[in-house]
Amino acid sequence: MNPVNYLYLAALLFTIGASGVLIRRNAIVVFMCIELMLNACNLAFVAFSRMHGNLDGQIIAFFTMVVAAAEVVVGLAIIVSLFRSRHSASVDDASLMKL
Amino acid sequence: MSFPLLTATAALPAIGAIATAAVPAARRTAAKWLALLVSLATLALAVVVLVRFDPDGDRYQLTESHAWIKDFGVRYELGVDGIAVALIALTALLIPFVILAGWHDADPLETHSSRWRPTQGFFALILGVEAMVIISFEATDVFLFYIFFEAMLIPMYFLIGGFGDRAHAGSDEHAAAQRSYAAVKFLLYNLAGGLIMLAAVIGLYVVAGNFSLQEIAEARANGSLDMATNTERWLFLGFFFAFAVKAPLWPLHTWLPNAMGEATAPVAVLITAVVDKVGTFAMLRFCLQLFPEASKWATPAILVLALISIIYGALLAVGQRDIKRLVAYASISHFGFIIMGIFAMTSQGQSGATLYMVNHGISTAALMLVAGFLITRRGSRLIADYGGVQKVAPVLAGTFLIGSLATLSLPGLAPFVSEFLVLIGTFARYPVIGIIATFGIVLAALYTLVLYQRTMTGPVKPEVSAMPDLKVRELAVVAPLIALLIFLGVYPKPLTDIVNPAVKQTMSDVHKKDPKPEVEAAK
Amino acid sequence: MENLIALLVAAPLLGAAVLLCGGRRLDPVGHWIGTVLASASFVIGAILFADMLGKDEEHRALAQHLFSWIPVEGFQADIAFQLDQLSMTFVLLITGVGSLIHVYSIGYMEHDERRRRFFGYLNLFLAAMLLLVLADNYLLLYVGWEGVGLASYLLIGFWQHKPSAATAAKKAFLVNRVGDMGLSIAIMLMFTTFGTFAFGPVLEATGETGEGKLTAIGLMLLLAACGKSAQVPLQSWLGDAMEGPTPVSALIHAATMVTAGVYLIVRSGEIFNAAPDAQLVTTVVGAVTLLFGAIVGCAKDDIKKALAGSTMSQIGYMILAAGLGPIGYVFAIMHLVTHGFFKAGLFLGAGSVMHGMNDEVDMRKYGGLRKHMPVTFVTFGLGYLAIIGFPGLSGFFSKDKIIEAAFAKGGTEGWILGGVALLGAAITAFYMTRVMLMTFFGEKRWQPDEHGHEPHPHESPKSMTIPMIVLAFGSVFAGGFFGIGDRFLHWLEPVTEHTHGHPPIGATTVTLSTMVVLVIGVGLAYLQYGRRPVPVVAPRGSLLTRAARRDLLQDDFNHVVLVRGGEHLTRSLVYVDHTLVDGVVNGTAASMGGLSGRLRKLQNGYARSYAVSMFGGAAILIAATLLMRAV
Amino acid sequence: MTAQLAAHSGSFAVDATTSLAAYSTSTGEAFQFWILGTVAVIGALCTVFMKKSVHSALCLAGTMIILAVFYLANGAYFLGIVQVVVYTGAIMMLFLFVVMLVGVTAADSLKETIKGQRWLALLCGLGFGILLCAGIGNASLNEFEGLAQANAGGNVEGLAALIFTKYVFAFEITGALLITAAVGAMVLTHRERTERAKTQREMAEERVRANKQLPPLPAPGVYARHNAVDIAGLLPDGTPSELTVISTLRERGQIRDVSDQAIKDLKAIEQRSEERLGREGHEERKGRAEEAAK
Repeated sequence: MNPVNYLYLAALLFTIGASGVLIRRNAIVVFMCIELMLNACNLAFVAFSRMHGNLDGQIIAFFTMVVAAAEVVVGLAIIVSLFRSRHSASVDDASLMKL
Repeated sequence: MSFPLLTATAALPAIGAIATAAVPAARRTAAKWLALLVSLATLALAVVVLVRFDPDGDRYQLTESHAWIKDFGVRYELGVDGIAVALIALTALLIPFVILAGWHDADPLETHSSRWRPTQGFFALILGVEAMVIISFEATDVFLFYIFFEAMLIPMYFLIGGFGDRAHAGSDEHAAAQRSYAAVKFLLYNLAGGLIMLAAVIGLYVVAGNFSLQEIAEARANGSLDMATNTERWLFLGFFFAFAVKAPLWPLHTWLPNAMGEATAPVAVLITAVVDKVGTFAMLRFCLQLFPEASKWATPAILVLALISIIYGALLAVGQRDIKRLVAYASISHFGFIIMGIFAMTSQGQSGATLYMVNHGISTAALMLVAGFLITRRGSRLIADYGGVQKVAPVLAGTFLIGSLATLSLPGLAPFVSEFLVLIGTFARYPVIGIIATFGIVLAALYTLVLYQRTMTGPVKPEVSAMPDLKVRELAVVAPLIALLIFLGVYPKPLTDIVNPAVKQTMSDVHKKDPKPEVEAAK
Repeated sequence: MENLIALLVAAPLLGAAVLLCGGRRLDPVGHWIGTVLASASFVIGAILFADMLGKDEEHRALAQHLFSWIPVEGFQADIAFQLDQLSMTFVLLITGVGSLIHVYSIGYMEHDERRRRFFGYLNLFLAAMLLLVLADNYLLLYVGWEGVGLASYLLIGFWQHKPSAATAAKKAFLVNRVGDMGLSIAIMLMFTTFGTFAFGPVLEATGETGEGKLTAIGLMLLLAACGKSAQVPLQSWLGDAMEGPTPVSALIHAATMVTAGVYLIVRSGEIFNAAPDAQLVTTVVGAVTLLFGAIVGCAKDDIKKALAGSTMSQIGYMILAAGLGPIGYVFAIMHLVTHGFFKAGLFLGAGSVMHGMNDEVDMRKYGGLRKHMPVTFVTFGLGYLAIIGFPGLSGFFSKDKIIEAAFAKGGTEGWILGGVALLGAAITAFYMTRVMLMTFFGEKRWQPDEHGHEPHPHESPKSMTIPMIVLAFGSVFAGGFFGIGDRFLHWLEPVTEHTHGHPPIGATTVTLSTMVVLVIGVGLAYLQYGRRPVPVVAPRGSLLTRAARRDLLQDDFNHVVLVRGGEHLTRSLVYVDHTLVDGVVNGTAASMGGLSGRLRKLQNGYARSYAVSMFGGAAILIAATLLMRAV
Repeated sequence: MTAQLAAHSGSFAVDATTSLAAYSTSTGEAFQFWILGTVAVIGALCTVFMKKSVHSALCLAGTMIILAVFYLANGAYFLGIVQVVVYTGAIMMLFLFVVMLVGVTAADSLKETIKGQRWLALLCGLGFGILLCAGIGNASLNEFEGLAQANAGGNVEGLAALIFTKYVFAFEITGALLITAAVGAMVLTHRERTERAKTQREMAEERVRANKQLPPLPAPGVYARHNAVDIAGLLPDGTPSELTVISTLRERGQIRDVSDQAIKDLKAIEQRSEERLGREGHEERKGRAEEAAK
């Protein structure tokens, strides 16, 4: 088997995650899907680093994780305060961008 | 280098505008006087330009040139030829009268303080327009010209939309709505034209590599810069469209009646006598110099459009009920003459067109300002509301009559010279068009005399029975204009001497020679 | 000497400027200023005339070049005057009659508070008319041409409070403008053909171009002449022009301005000589008009309108003569001058009558005035005899020569034209006799007007009668003075070359037949108006009479075709401009608005749908990159 | 499991050293990839399509663990461990906490509210995926070189060397980012008390004024036989009071109905007493019968 398959897998997961972001209304689940996408990217990075035979890919993946952690922290905090203010975790309820 | 005269001529009103705007609200009269003085000083400078300009000298004189935007080869290049000098003189001459005529137009209304109209702004805007018009007459860098050609719209927009005619039929709200409609229409029309021109300007830069009118014109002349036929035509159309909107050419004219109808009379004069001239002037300077071949290619179509403007404008003027709209349509007809003269490509036609710009400026100013005085007295723009004014205000009626006669280009008054030159210049090359255009003079007589008859003669209407005659200020506005009309009608030589060399140049730009008279041709 | 020429024009022009700008403070002396300056230019004219008589025929023409007017590449128009015998004739006529009428007006306009302005306008007219006849090129002539048009506009509409007057003035100007259009086209044609429009060069170069061009020029000049001289088809304004004060009718619409057309044609003689078709049309126009005017003159009850009809018809004679070419030019001018005298006299007489009858113009309300205003009666009577061509008086000589020349045209044309001229003479005799009888003979027919006070006819003041007497002298002796020994012919010949026509029938025969028709005309008139009393209310009259009362219906034609049609055209155009031209633009704007309104719906504010578009965009980008790399 | 996998990949690392530029991996890894890959995809799908967020979270955790395995298999040992510890251990738990806080909301339903959203999303997703795969497909990456030398000095040391030399700035910045994030989270979730805390008396008065439940809410679970939290307490008149159950359960509709429960219990009691009485009665009869026999 060729490690390229890892890339295909990553692409698949990424797409699923993306569709999830578009389909789900629950902010938390949307968030999870985002995490899924991030992980897919990480997988791709790792596979790449293996292909190129250096660790830079892994470094990037590592940083991605860190950033993802930070992002999750903030994001969840936002969700919580959002829920507090409007008693719902639906992304559609926060549609104040409408004209 | 010598004293930058042209910059000064344009900068003075600009500075004056800022200063006027800065005058505190309470000191309204001070602002008026300041504006008047600045405009007079500008007139003085313009006279200096006129004197310093040597008709037999080289084409562009008093030139200034500084690098501005190096990356795009945009330069701050000024220079005047005879045509520009004449028009600068006209502008500088008219603005003081405009200011004087609009002395009270921007006074705050006692009744509804809600519609507070800051006088300072009014006069500052007028001066701003003057500055921009003057510099766009001076600019010999296409980009520089474009900038001010467009920037002009901003003050004009506020002048039209902000300081409308107080004489209106409906309620204030209705009037305000009408006004903003007119202002927006004016802005949109001219912006559309300007944007298309911008595209053409960029295209020109792509083709030519710089914006300098002189360099490009020379390169075009000596063939070192040859455009593909289609490129040239597209660029020409891009430029011409903008100018045709500005100098309303049928069917792009509909903004003018609204704008002139809703604006106060002085602003209307500003529009038709000063700002619109930039359009015709630019046709002469940019279209013909930069794209001679394309100009020749487009000539037939443009002449037909101009002809339509002449007849159409005159006929619509006959059909108007509103004095100012009538004058507006008359102006459309006159602009038709100007454009016809420019594109007839004969020296008579082009000299006539240039003279026409000046004379039309003066005559329309005279007629429109008097009409403005009339309207402010009665508080209505409808012709039907007047009658028998001649009996109660003979001087007003007399000046109005002279203005009307100038509009119908009566021999002995300035417009006749230019109109006849345009006609004869067109006739020399395109007899049929020339003959049809001659009908314009009959129609002109029709609409002006009908206007005079309906407003001034007949039994005195009770509403006008108490109408006062012209005051000193108003007389001071009208009398010089009329004197000028008569002088230029009898002795236009000073003007033609300045204009002729420039026209000769333009003719050589387009590689056109005047058609020989049949008798000489036979020999 | 030639430097005086400019003064001829300058004097009345100065008067006009002073009087019109002077303001009220000049009111008491205004009329004197006007009169003095008018007569000043007459004096100058007389001096020049004397000087001219002093020279031999070849060197009589004077020229004065003031300055170059419109110097433009390939286009020379100068302010320059030329004074030859032809111009001189007109100068004397204009200034002479003009001065007399100034004097007359002093009395006539006494009670008008705008008398100063009236004199200003009269001076303006004199200046313009002199400019017209003194110009040495067609463009300057055009200036005078329109100048007199302006003056006549101002004077016809002098009583502006009368809507009828204002309308008449406007009508006159507009109809004239149509003629002016012809003149300007003619000038353009000259410019493109000869490269100039100064009289000398153009008239010399006529040989060098085709007849077609010359015919075109000629016809255009004729159009101009029709407008100014009230010839068919542009005659409609003259009748209404009688709304103006009577001195105006006398000076402008009888003696001088309306004859400018004749001047133009005679002045451009060479062009017409080289364009026989144009000449033919000219003669036809003249012939038609002389009948037209005469017929109208027969039907009008308004004394001034009747005289206006007669003016039309007399000018018809002149145009006819001018159309005949070298055999007629001199007689055209001669008749013009004599007509200037007697028609002016007739109008002044009419004015005097009206003056005495509180501005009543309906002849049916006159009658038997000879006892009340003898001077007027006598002068008017002399004018009457002159115009019908009573042997020995002015009209006799000039008109007789024209009829003779008409016959001399030769061929059937000659016969037709001569016949028409004769017929015209008969009708002239008829309607003038009618006027005479209705006004001065029979029993009095005037009643108290609606205000109840009866008009008490009285003789006019000296200032009015003296000019009438002078003109009466003119109308009696001028003809003889000119005609006997062909003085006038020799005087004018150097300018307008003259060839003696040879009528198929002898001159004496012509004269006799003229006498015959004269007698017939007078007799008929006497039978109808002298024998039985004239009804105060006009009888319905025959179809022709009714048509003639309405100027043979051509006014109705104008109204229906031009006025109505024009109104409809403009109204529909206004509509088109508002809906179509403007509508297109506004429509575009509206559709833009609608489109953006729809696009706005896409912005539903749901983060997820935005995300979808982002995602789709990303997909498209990838697709694009792939395609790029694939290609 | 992890250790075994580590060993597995270790073996892989060995063959990696033998052949520097390999064209394919060990069949073992292939096998593992196909099995776990399938599971991972299923997990991802479940994450998206599970109705309840808790389930989504769990599925996601599963997927992540599998990804950790793949990391290990790709020679990223450190990342593999970090993935398990940080992601699955910390972040997903954080998720669960939030889910718990937020509880079940109407947003959970998979019913689409925006018209056409779902189809657009699926379409885009499909197209995107296909394009991505196509991109990878024509990238022609059939050969690869393993991480043998890269990991020669140990994977962690290698990473450390890079992080603290080449990527040190990025590292520091991420540190700053993390701190900022922590502070940000606190700021966001912290609720500043704007007004003075109400005293008990005031609250009571408010309740009276609002004519609400005056006494403290009744306690749930009078029937201590079950997990009493989901049983509504009974009011004096015997009717169950919803108030006694926490809102989360209420919204989930997980309140157990006890109205029939009471009846059932009554029945059971009677039956039991019946039985006991019956036995007694039997003996009595027996006794009576003996007596009667005498």
